[in-house]
Amino acid sequence: MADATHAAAPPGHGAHAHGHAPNLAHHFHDYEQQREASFFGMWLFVAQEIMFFGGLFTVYLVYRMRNTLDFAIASSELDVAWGGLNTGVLIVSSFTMAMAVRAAQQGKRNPLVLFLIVTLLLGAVFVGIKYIEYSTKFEHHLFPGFESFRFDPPPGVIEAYGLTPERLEVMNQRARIFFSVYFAMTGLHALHMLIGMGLIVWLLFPAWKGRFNRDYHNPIECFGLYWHFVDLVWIFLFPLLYLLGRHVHGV
Amino acid sequence: MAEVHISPVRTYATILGALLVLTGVTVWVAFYDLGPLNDVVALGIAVIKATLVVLFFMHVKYAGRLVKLTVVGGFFWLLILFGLTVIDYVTRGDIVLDPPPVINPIAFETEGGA
Amino acid sequence: MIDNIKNAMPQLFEYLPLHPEQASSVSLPVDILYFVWMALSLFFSLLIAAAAIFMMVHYRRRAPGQVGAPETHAPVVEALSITIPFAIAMAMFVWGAKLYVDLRRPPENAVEYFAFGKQWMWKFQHPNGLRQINHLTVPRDTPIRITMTSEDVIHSFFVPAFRVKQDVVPGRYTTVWFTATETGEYHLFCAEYCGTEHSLMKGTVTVLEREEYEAWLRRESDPATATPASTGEELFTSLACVTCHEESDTTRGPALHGLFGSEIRLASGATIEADESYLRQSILEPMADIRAGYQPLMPTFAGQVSEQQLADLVRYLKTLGAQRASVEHPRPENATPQHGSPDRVEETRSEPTRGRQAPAPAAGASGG
Amino acid sequence: MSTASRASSAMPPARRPAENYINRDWSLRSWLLTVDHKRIAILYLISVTVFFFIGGLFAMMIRLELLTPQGDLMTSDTYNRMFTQHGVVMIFFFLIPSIPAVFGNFVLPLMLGTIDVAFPRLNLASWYIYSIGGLFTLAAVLLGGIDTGWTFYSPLSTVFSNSNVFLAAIGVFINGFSSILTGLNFLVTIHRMRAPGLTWFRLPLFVWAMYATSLINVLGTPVVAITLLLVVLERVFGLGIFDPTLGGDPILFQHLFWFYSHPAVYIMILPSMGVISEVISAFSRRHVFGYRFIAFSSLGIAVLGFLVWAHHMFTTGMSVYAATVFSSLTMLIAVPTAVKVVNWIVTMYKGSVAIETPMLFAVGFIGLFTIGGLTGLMLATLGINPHLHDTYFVVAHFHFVMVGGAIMGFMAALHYWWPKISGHVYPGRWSKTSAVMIFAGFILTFFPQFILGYLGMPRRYHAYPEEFQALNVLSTAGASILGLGYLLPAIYLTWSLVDGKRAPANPWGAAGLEWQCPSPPPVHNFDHPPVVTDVYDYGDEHLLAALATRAAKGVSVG
Ligand code: HEA
Ligand code: HEA
Ligand code: HEC
Ligand code: CUA
Ligand SMILES: [Cu+2]
Repeated sequence: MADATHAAAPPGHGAHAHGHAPNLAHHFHDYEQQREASFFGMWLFVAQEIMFFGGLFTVYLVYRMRNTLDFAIASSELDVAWGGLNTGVLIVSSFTMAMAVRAAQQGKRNPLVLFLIVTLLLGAVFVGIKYIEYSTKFEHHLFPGFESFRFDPPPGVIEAYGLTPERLEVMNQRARIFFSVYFAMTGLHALHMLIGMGLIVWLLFPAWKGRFNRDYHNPIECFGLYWHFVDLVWIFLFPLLYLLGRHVHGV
Repeated sequence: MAEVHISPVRTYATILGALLVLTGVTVWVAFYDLGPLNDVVALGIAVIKATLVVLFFMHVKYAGRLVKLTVVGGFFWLLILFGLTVIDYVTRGDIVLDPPPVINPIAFETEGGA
Repeated sequence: MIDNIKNAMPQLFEYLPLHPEQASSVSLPVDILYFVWMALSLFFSLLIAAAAIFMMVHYRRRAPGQVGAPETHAPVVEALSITIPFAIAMAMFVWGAKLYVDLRRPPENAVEYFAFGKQWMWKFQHPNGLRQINHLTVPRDTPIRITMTSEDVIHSFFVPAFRVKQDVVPGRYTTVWFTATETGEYHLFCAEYCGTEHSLMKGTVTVLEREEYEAWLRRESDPATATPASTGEELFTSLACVTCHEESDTTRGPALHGLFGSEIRLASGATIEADESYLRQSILEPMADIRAGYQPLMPTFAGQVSEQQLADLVRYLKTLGAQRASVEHPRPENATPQHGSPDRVEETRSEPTRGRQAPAPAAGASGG
Repeated sequence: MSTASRASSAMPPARRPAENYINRDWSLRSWLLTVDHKRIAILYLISVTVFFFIGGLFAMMIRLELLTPQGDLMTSDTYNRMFTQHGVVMIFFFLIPSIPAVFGNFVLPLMLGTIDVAFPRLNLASWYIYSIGGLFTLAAVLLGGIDTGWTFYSPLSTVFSNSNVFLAAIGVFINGFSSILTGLNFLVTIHRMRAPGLTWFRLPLFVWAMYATSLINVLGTPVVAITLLLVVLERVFGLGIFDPTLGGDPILFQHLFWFYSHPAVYIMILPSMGVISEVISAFSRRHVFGYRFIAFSSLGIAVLGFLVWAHHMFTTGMSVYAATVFSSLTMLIAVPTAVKVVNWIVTMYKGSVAIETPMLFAVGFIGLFTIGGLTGLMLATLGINPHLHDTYFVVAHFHFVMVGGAIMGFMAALHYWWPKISGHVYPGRWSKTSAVMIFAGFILTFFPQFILGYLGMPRRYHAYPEEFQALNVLSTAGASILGLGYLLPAIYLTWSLVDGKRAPANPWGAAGLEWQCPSPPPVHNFDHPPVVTDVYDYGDEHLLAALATRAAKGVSVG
């Protein structure tokens, strides 16, 4: 965690002098201990995040089990092209983040700054695309927060499945649940992206100043874990929301 | 883990390639109707991708036992949440109203009078 | 021998006042399980408390510098502390699970009732379509299965004397069943917290002998002899207006005596005359004019009462207005003596006391 | 004084004898920006105490209302707010943070022989997060209250309630991250910051308990956080995820809620169990019996605790199969718990038992928790759960485990470590009076509720049938004794700060690392790096010698 910097160390602790180690917090013996502590701490944070998103995945799971067909049809409103593109963007950004960590591990300042910036830009692209997608949904009255929410199945589906008007009403409702889940999950994910981008900006300054070196780079490393985790969530969100049931709507 | 493991660029590039290819595959497969297999394939590929990210990008492959345990534990706990919730849902005998009642389904009021 | 014990059981429980009356087929088995568990719990709690006190006294420190005996290990103790609780817990689990299967699986021949919970009243429907509000009349010794749902929030159907409880969940049907074994009148509670008036969402379950029930049902269901829902007072009871508009209870709805024709103040500050159309509107759109000093709690009855009924209600309310400030319960002008008996309303309103005999319909039945 | 001492101690250590973490710097700023685990513990102690008394006040209002059956003291809306706020404040803002954040923070680093927790600034941040969450909830209370019940069941909370669910849910949501981060901090500290030689099986059992608790915090809390976030989103956007009229499912809310909230009851009880292990051993002057069994049972409870949550939902229409699974798993928790209880008792066997205040609370814990736990098993028994669910039997059960168990543990910890924390000794006679009053008042308050529950009195009832009055009067009477019992410590502990005798480093003559540093501890905890042997070794020569000296001097305690 980023906490592992100088924590207003009260002086006078004689156990070990560490005037030579500016980034070592007073309560750690050495960089090794500090690094392992923050690495493990960050992993626990990731575990926490898994459960945090896990609640939403449970919601998805339950409703998809109950409303399989409706979810499949509703997902056809999502744009695979944008979604797929975004998946690619995020994967590449994960790669550049890994490269940034690598640069930090080697204590190379310039590549580190460069890769961080690229990652930041890719993150921005992702959020931008998400914005485009969201606006379309808003335009099509597919945001469940609106009174005007209305889901109409794509052409052909009604005939293919012989949907009665009553069944369509039900479908409208279940599609609403689908979009609730969609907005909750992708919204939370996008929020994580935004926080991540903020953190990159925050890390760029010390990176630029050359604060990170071979001994001390755990903030970058830990942030890398966070970024990869956000990528990981999307790796599941994409197929679950965009792809499952994709074969249905052409019928 | 005394020394920090630094992965070669080639590893990262390979993983990147694999992830992108798998993304393509999963999109491509999604357009064919494989019955229930669609779900299996999509999730299977997602799990593979996730594993790659965790092992290589997140360096778990080179991490100590404690971190490995944390990762496995985190996902295992998620499975507990899924599993036991699903146990309830799949065995519930009660009827989910379809469509849900907007008005009183017993029609107390509609006819009026006792 | 076992049969002997079984037969003695109900008598045994007579002497234990720690349980509600046993009025259904599952009451006794549930009580037995409960009291056996209670005995076990008390035994182990006392055992542990006694052991702790013994240790405290017997091994109390006698000299300031004294220390205890060195560390010991006793695998036997550990083994016992694992196996005994495990065995007891599993045994009780199996017992409980078996009983639970009985509690949950209604007999094939159960008679189908419906129940409907809404903030804050119960509505029941008999197999022949007869409806009751906050009050359920059932025949004795007949398995009854109630299918339930809710319009708003989660409620829970709880009859302590029957040892049954089942949540009533909006969006799904749940079922509960019981076979009443004793006639009488029993508490019905809403056990799931459901908002403001949760604690007043209660009623009674009346168990009648089967013949009495049949008679009662016939009378109630026959339009000719039925409690004329066309009279406003009956409606006032059956629609549960009384639960909020009692003379004594000033916390919920205003008392309606002397209302008609009077000037009343609205929450908005305006005053208005309580004329016929105001009464009408208060029933159909209670939110429109809120009376000063009251919460907008009253549910709308639009769609629930027919025009005819509405007219009856209003007519009834007007009679209340005519007898302003009367302490006596007002008698509706056109009520037939048979149904309009004053304490009929009184009956339904007041708290049922446990095991009270002669519930209103039963009394009516014996009379008719 | 602050700057002076800092400046002078910038030189290599020439410790001023009396300098400790408290008197190092008195400025408010130094307290609010402290990263010292001991000072953060004090901040928590103050805040949880405030919340306890707020929650207690609501409890007294509940009890007063229930004195008469008519519901005549307050309106039903007010009453509903009382028990909701009572539950929310007591659970989320008192009991869950209480022992971990106060005593965990204070003694964990001492027990591990380290200077601080792994992430001191994160630790301070946790307190601020907790405070912000608390302020949100207090705002909800002051701006009109919350009336959903502490369980926030939908659709009552998401659609029908007109109260401040938004603020309260946000408050609890925020507070959740305080728990998560504290748990994370402790896990890393225990894994990575132990003094040399302090192997896993030399750790004090309190540390094991904190470890298990922290696991639950990290893995469970996020789920309730996201669930409450969904409740908030439902209220704001009308998403419909839990709203049946929009196709949602209220049962799903219950699953998500209890997935956390059942394990959370072990967040509340495990720390207390850790305290009891310490106290029993210390006041029996005997190595704790069955060390490994107690240690592993904590982990066992933490893990099993995640597999049983739906025992709160048996009456929702769950299938017999699912109910069987959850009921049997629930019953299994009796095993690790019983192991603990038995091992505590056997620890006292052939001990040298001193009947001091912490010991009184500890023994009270054993008795009351056993009753609470066993009635928990009764609730988990399928055949009788339908009758008992949502009656006062449940209320009695959870007050036995939470008040009779967890708070007894908190009081034991408070009285055990108070001399270490404050550097002062409290008056023994008063504290023992308080222990007895709490015990007696408790029994009188909550035992009648078991009977009430079986007789059929539903919980969350503002007015109730007359036949239940007698038992309710008993309960209210008990509650006033109980309340006074809790008021006493607040008085004499405060008094001890002003006028109490100075406490020696090891007032109880206990083994354990935390007693090796002065009372109150210096900023860096230990003047000399601690020597780690067996932390429960009462045969240790140094300890025996010290005890003998003290006995010779006629020190009564110990
Ligand atoms: C500190 C908090 C705490 C603790 C530790 C527990 C512990 C347990 N609880 Fe409790 N419980 C609550 C807090 C807690 N509970 C709360 C707050 C609620 C209500 C929530 C609400 O609805 O508002 C609740 C509700 C609750 C219910 C739901 C009731 C209902 O609403 O229908 C159930 C049902 O199974 C249950 C069971 C248990 C069990 C089996 C244990 C077990 O862990 C107990 C294990 C302990 C022992 C068994 C005792 C020690 C053992 C011995 C002395 C050896 C002898 C043993 C044998 C011979 C078997 N609890
Ligand atoms: C840590 C948790 C905790 C604690 C400590 C307590 C403590 C107490 N609780 Fe409660 N309680 C809950 C958790 C807790 N409770 C929960 C979760 C619920 C369920 C809520 C829901 O249904 O949503 C509940 C519900 C609940 C009910 C049921 C309400 C209902 O269902 O209608 C009752 C009724 O008696 C009650 C009583 C008490 C009493 C008398 C105390 C006493 O122990 C309190 C004693 C403390 C004080 C009194 C304050 C300190 C003293 C003073 C301020 C001095 C002045 C006082 C006097 C002189 C008398 N609690
Ligand atoms: C849930 C409680 C509740 C029920 C049930 C209920 N009411 Fe009301 N009623 C109220 C409250 C509260 C008010 C005062 C607030 C208002 O004016 O809406 C009120 C107001 C009224 C008024 C206006 C009185 C005035 O002084 O302004 C009339 C008339 C009335 N109710 C008739 C009825 C009738 C007829 C029924 C049954 C068909 C009924 N109520 C059922 C709670 C209830
Ligand atoms: Cu309906 Cu409580
Ligand atoms: Cu539980």
